[in-house]
Amino acid sequence: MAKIDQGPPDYKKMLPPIIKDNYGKWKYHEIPRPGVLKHVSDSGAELYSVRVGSPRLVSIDFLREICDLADTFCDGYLRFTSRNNVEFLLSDPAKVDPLIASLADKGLPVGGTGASISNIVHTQGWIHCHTPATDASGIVKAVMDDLFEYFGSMKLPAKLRVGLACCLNMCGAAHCSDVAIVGVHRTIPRINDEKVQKGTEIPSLVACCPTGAIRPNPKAKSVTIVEDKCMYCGNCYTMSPGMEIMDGQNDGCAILVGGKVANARSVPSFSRMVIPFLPNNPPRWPEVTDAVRSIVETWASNARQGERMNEWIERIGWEKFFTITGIPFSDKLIDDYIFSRETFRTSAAFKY
Amino acid sequence: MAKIDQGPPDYKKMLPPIIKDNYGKWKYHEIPRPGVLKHVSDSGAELYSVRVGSPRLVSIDFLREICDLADTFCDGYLRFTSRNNVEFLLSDPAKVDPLIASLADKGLPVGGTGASISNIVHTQGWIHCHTPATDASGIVKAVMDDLFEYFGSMKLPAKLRVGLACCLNMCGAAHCSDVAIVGVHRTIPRINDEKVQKGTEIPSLVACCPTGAIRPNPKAKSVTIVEDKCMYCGNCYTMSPGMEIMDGQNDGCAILVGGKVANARSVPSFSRMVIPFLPNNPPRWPEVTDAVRSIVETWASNARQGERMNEWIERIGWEKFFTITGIPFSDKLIDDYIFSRETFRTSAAFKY
Amino acid sequence: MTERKTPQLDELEKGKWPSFVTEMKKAAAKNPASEELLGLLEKSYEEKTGHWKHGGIVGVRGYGGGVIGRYTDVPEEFPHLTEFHTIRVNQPSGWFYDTKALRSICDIWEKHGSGLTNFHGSTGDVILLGTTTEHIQPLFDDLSEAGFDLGGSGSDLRTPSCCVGPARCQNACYDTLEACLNITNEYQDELHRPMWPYKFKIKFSGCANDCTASIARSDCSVIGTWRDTIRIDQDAVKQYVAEGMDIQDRICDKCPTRALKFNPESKELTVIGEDCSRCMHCINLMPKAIQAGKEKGATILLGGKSTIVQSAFMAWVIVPFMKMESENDFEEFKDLMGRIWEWWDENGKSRERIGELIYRVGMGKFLREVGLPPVPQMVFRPRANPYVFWPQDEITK
Amino acid sequence: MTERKTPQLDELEKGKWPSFVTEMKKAAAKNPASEELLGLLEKSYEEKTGHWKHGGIVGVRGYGGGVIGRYTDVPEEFPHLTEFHTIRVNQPSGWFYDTKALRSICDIWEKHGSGLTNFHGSTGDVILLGTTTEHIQPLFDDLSEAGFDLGGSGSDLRTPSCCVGPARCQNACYDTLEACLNITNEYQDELHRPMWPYKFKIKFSGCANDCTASIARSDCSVIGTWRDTIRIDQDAVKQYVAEGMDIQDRICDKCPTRALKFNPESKELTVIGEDCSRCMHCINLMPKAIQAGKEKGATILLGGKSTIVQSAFMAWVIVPFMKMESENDFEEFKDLMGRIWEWWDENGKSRERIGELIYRVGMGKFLREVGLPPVPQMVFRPRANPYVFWPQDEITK
Ligand code: SRM
Ligand code: SRM
Ligand code: SRM
Ligand code: SRM
Ligand code: SF4
Ligand code: SF4
Ligand code: SF4
Ligand code: SF4
Ligand code: SF4
Ligand code: SF4
Ligand code: SF4
Ligand code: SF4
Repeated sequence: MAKIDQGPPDYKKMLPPIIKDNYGKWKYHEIPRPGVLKHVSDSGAELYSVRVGSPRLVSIDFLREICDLADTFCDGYLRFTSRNNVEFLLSDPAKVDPLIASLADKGLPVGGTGASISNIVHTQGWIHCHTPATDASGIVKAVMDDLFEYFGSMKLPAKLRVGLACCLNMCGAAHCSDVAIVGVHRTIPRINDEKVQKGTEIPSLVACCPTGAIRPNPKAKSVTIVEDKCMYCGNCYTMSPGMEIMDGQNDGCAILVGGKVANARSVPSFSRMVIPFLPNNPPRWPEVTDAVRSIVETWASNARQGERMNEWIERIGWEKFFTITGIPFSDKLIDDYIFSRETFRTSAAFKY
Repeated sequence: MAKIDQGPPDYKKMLPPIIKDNYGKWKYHEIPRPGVLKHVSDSGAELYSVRVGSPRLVSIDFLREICDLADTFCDGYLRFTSRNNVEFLLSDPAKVDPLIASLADKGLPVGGTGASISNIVHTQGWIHCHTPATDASGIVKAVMDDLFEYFGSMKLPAKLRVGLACCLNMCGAAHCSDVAIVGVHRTIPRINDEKVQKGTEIPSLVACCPTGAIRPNPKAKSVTIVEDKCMYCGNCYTMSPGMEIMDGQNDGCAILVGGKVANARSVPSFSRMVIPFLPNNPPRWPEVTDAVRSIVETWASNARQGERMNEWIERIGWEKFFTITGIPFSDKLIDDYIFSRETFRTSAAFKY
Repeated sequence: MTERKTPQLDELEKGKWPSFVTEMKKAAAKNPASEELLGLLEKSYEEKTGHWKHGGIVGVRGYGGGVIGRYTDVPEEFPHLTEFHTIRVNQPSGWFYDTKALRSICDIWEKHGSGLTNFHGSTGDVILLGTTTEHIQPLFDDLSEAGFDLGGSGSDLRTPSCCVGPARCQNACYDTLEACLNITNEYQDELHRPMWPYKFKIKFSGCANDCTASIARSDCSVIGTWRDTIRIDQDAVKQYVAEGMDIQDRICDKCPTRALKFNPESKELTVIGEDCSRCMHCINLMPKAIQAGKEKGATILLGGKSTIVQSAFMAWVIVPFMKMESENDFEEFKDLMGRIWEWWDENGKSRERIGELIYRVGMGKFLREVGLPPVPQMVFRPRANPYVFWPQDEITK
Repeated sequence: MTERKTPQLDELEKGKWPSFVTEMKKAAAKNPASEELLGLLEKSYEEKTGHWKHGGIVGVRGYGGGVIGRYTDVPEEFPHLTEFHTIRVNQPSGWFYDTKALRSICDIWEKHGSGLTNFHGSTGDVILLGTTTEHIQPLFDDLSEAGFDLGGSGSDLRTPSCCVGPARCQNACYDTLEACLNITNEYQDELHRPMWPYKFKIKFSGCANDCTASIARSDCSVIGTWRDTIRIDQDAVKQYVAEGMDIQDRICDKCPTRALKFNPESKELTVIGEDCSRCMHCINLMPKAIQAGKEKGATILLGGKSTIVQSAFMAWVIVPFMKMESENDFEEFKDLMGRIWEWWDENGKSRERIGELIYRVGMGKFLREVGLPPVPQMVFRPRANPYVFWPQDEITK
């Protein structure tokens, strides 16, 4: 019989001996080369971590392949990072270069440390979700191909954390990323009365709309939508399969920038919308990759050393950001939701 | 027949000749001594303005008295400032000292310039309004007596602008003052059904409550209040004389600090509540004067030169402000209204 | 004249700050209502509560505002306070007076009212505190004769006010006094006859020091500014250095945009023009050496108001730069006001200030419908949520 | 194995970043559902829209969550995708694996599913992408046998996750891995059986660098910190100076509280302890010279979540400093969680995250009812409005 509630495996069984021995005793780290971390313990022990980019959507073949590498170079230990990179954990410095060579053979990139772009935190998209306004893995691949040089080097002003969410549910938690790509719907849900009738509680459906756009339609035992109150968040679709919101012709991506979560220097901040819409043009989403690259390059060539996207923009001012990047400003970028007022410029001091 | 819509008198007829001649040509100013401004024009002309504290609630005798002075020393010209001080406008520097001597004779204080406390912008209070939670002129007198030394000197770190409003209508616009004294009610309105019936539109009354605390009471053709939804703003009393809110036993003052309106250096900011309640103890409101003095002295001895209250607190952090001043922090000071979330500390970086 | 005991108020005649009680007593000596007011206030000091009732409607022929009805709730005790109304009188621009004008107000108020005043009310008017219904019209007639008119009250344009501006200040970027007078005169109807959803206040400040606190206290705040770059007189800079000013510390390090560079060797102070946000700090501290640029005008901000109902709002930028010229009669500004008021009239609920209305319906809608081009200067930062209302004509059908 | 044409997807096999399409093709080579998934995705790329239906309820005996039902809306075209459910598997703390464990997952997934996975999902789980209803239970049985258990889904505790912490990081202020495991084990019931108003996420970061992005991505964010003062090793400072680091510019000038003073002569770096806000900046840049204080623990923040419904919320401080000790079984933390969940359960509406609930009813009420002492560390700044709900027992009746 299967055990119920046994919980996850004990991490202690998964740790390489060098970590067990030096657990909690690490003293400092260095980055001897991009993608390689060297952690030194109080005891003098040295741990090398080689960070490798992964597409995240991986087959078991991929997993077995990295297991082979871990067996060969790391005594069978490895980990994944909070941004879905693979980290090979080596106690023998002599194995670092051979490992990197093997990785190169397999086309697996080493990088993502320090002032680089790391892997893009992302979501399911058309692969496996029911409400996406765009694909996830496809854009991520296109953007990472495009910014590839910044993964394996550390020549950016600071870390660059890109997030992607394929709908406003924001499973990619892109809301606090240096650059966020967010799938957006732009047309109101098409109501399928039959599906609404089946198993949707009308009062809950009405109540779930953040802008109060949904009204009961007692005749049809369904609902109606007040068109100009709907901002296409899709929350009603989560509540009811009868509120179909995907629209191939009008779905696409918004770009937000300037989020961060670390407390270092400046407080954590939300990403802010700078481009309200770019079309879905698979397979390579050229409008999106261009926009992202242009923002990244502008930041890279204007920011000071150590300055995250957000810190750069807040220093120069958002009005200046639009001038320098040449991105057009529009009323769509001005908040009109609950906390809008706090974003209005209540000051006569600004730049042109 | 009286003229309709003739508008205010033309200021041009009210300007002293030196101002007419140098209108728009002022080059710079100096403050030769507290309360005296010397403005120098491109033409070399020098205008002296002597600023004098006024109780604002003044009799025509007072007005005639200052007219006499203006006739004697200023060729019959004078003005008032945006904070209700009187300004005597002199083109003859030789008359400055004699004017000041005459003012001293009459007990009129000279000051309010530069890094000083200026007059307190305030309101009607018990003198002439129907909804006050405290008096206005009385506290102002008590506080100005107490801080008098800072009116006639310029030894504070920066300007100190104190505002007082006797109820949340905030006619004193104290919401952006270095120190704000605000009259607050603390008990729910007592509903006088008869008065409500007379001339109050029930739906408007219900709708006017910001927290939705008012419910129609069709039986009494009046309304009821959901006690724990009411935060005593008094807006319903403005709508209807039947919602009596003054309560001699429980009304009093809150203290807010750290507001400013100038754009110099830092953006304009709201005053923030640091003491939720102090009792009304006429005639001298000792709790209020003590609290204000203690805050002012703490700022004066800790801030850097040129640092407004707000700039000092934002530099050291509000958590530190409470430590240094010894003012107790309580949940009453934590916002729970519309924009509350923006005040929550969404960061792990803070001081103790 | 009276035997009335006011022990608490008497306390407030002590101390160095001039006493309003002394003022009340002066008025009381000549006017029975003022005399009773002392008693009423003493009563309030004892009971810690007010004794005025909700206002009734009183006024002047042809006007809808300018008078606030006031009645005590203890008329038996204070019969002269049965009616004790406030009159708001429109002050001259910049609160400048000659003694003739001021004395004329005194004389009229001696004849028709309590002899007590506020110089000035917190919106800017001359406040004449306490008269009877009967006296209102003759009082107005006399005021009118003397060249004065009423200010605003109720759901109308409130009396505009302005800073001392070019009359006495080197910082004025436009003629605040003329703008205030001209615009007040243009809108006499709006000022005197309430017909809007709620009150609307305008204040004029000549520069970003905002000496009328307009950003906090008016629905429309007009703040002087310039479009080009501050001008620095290097000789005067050297003079400040010679007098011992630590320019790096007091000026450069406090410049919010770090736009100023001081060279301690050459003693030159330079500015990176495009970085300066025109905050006024350096100009304030070195008035002899630094002045505004040449291309002057004003920033228009909208939506300021105090606490009730939705919280206090500070006004925010809706036009970063507008010429404010008396030569063309402040046309651009008036045109804008017209559009804003029309929109507010159409969309506002009763007792909804313009700022609250825009917050409710969204700035985007406001800008589109009033015809203002959206620019990043309107916001500190763009929206954090992706909740865009998409214009359905930009959509593929 | 297949003749299927996927010209658009093939494009995404080009370029230097490893390709998910290549991964899909590897899986397709062995599994018919994965093969069809290629076709479905190509179809989506053509039509620019998704082809998955709203989920249905599927699951494992004894569990309420951990499986997401998925069905395509074009089953005729892709019959193997008629059912294609997601299994969430609780990852080990810190995402550490030995190859044995990892291979066991591969073997099980080869047997029961598509062979496609996410390593990892954005909450932290191992995501097994695509199986049929029929396979769910046997799959679980095998996983369980191999030592794995399901993660969260639905209105339950979601799978907690943690940063690499003391396993490999000098900055860890508490044992994130142990905390994560211990607390996950404590709340197996809450994790596996949805019974709350909505989801609840916990993430553990060892310091304020917050390498799990917990402040943005979890309802409860546990961030390592210390109460005393950072420790500076002056010899190491000199070493950095010798290596050419501009300490004034890169460290002192970027310290948000300006708490660091560098003496260029003595090359000493000192800190004003009470001014430091523990932001981690100086420690990050000079790991050899600066380390955290000795009195370590964590700051507890509450309320984080993404956009839907009321806007994204970042978590905010509710306990500035709490000891996080495995010795006492993280008791204080668990005690707090219990109180919070109980309160949320009683007060929350359906689909209302804890942050939204507190925003709706007010932080004061939350603190009082959960029994947390209010401290200024909870807010950036106090309220600007005077709308205090006054406890009626503090009132004179
Ligand atoms: C491995 C990982 C933790 C884990 O448990 O998986 C990790 C590991 C380290 N982080 Fe991190 N961080 C990791 C995700 C994060 C995240 C979360 C995220 O990106 O979603 C953040 C917050 C990012 C943000 O603010 O948006 C994060 C913010 C930091 C910072 C602060 C950066 C800054 O803004 O200054 C530091 C300090 C630094 O780099 O100087 C840091 C420092 C470090 C150090 C140097 C800590 C140490 O001494 O070991 C580690 C190597 C960093 C490097 O890559 O150069 N780590 N780090 C995560 C690697 C993700 C990846 O694959 O790229
Ligand atoms: C798999 C995953 C995305 C991924 O590709 O990694 C995911 C996938 C889904 N999320 Fe999510 N969410 C995932 C992490 C997140 C995150 C990020 C995080 O946890 O750090 C968020 C934002 C953070 C937050 O919690 O606010 C997130 C916010 C949502 C929401 C909005 C909830 C809200 O209150 O804002 C929904 C809608 C809902 O729950 O009704 C949602 C709903 C969904 C559903 C279940 C769609 C639905 O409504 O049925 C998706 C199932 C896809 C599938 O077929 O499996 N997902 N979801 C992530 C879970 C993997 C894991 O367990 O490790
Ligand atoms: C006379 C008056 C304008 C009027 O039309 O009546 C005025 C006049 C001047 N102001 Fe002002 N300000 C006047 C109210 C204000 C206000 C409004 C208020 O207090 O309600 C403010 C905004 C205050 C705030 O931010 O809360 C104000 C903020 C300033 C500032 C910016 C202060 C700062 O925060 O740095 C300056 C610049 C300075 O002082 O260096 C300034 C500078 C000046 C100068 C120096 C301008 C000049 O060169 O002539 C004038 C003499 C200042 C002095 O008193 O030292 N004036 N000034 C007002 C006098 C009020 C009074 O009786 O005290
Ligand atoms: C006289 C004055 C206070 C003073 O002592 O100076 C005053 C007195 C009254 N105000 Fe005011 N307000 C006065 C300036 C203000 C200001 C300050 C300003 O204009 O800079 C404000 C805050 C700024 C703003 O507009 O938001 C102000 C915000 C209010 C409000 C709240 C309006 C709001 O939307 O927030 C009310 C309530 C209402 O209008 O219903 C109000 C209502 C009142 C009433 C009419 C009470 C009432 O509801 O009937 C008071 C009449 C007292 C009386 O007996 O005369 N008064 N009122 C000020 C007008 C004098 C003048 O015309 O010069
Ligand atoms: S972001 Fe939206 S579409 Fe994408 S996985 Fe999450 S719920 Fe699905
Ligand atoms: S998509 Fe969002 S805004 Fe539109 S009706 Fe549905 S819940 Fe309301
Ligand atoms: S603040 Fe309130 S009580 Fe005071 S004058 Fe204004 S409306 Fe009247
Ligand atoms: S005092 Fe304010 S909160 Fe209370 S019932 Fe009246 S309007 Fe509502
Ligand atoms: S606002 Fe500017 S122009 Fe007007 S008085 Fe103040 S400093 Fe002078
Ligand atoms: S006006 Fe303000 S922003 Fe501009 S240079 Fe001077 S101090 Fe700096
Ligand atoms: S959050 Fe802190 S302790 Fe954890 S990995 Fe990042 S730097 Fe290390
Ligand atoms: S931890 Fe941050 S706040 Fe503290 S001294 Fe270092 S840089 Fe400054």
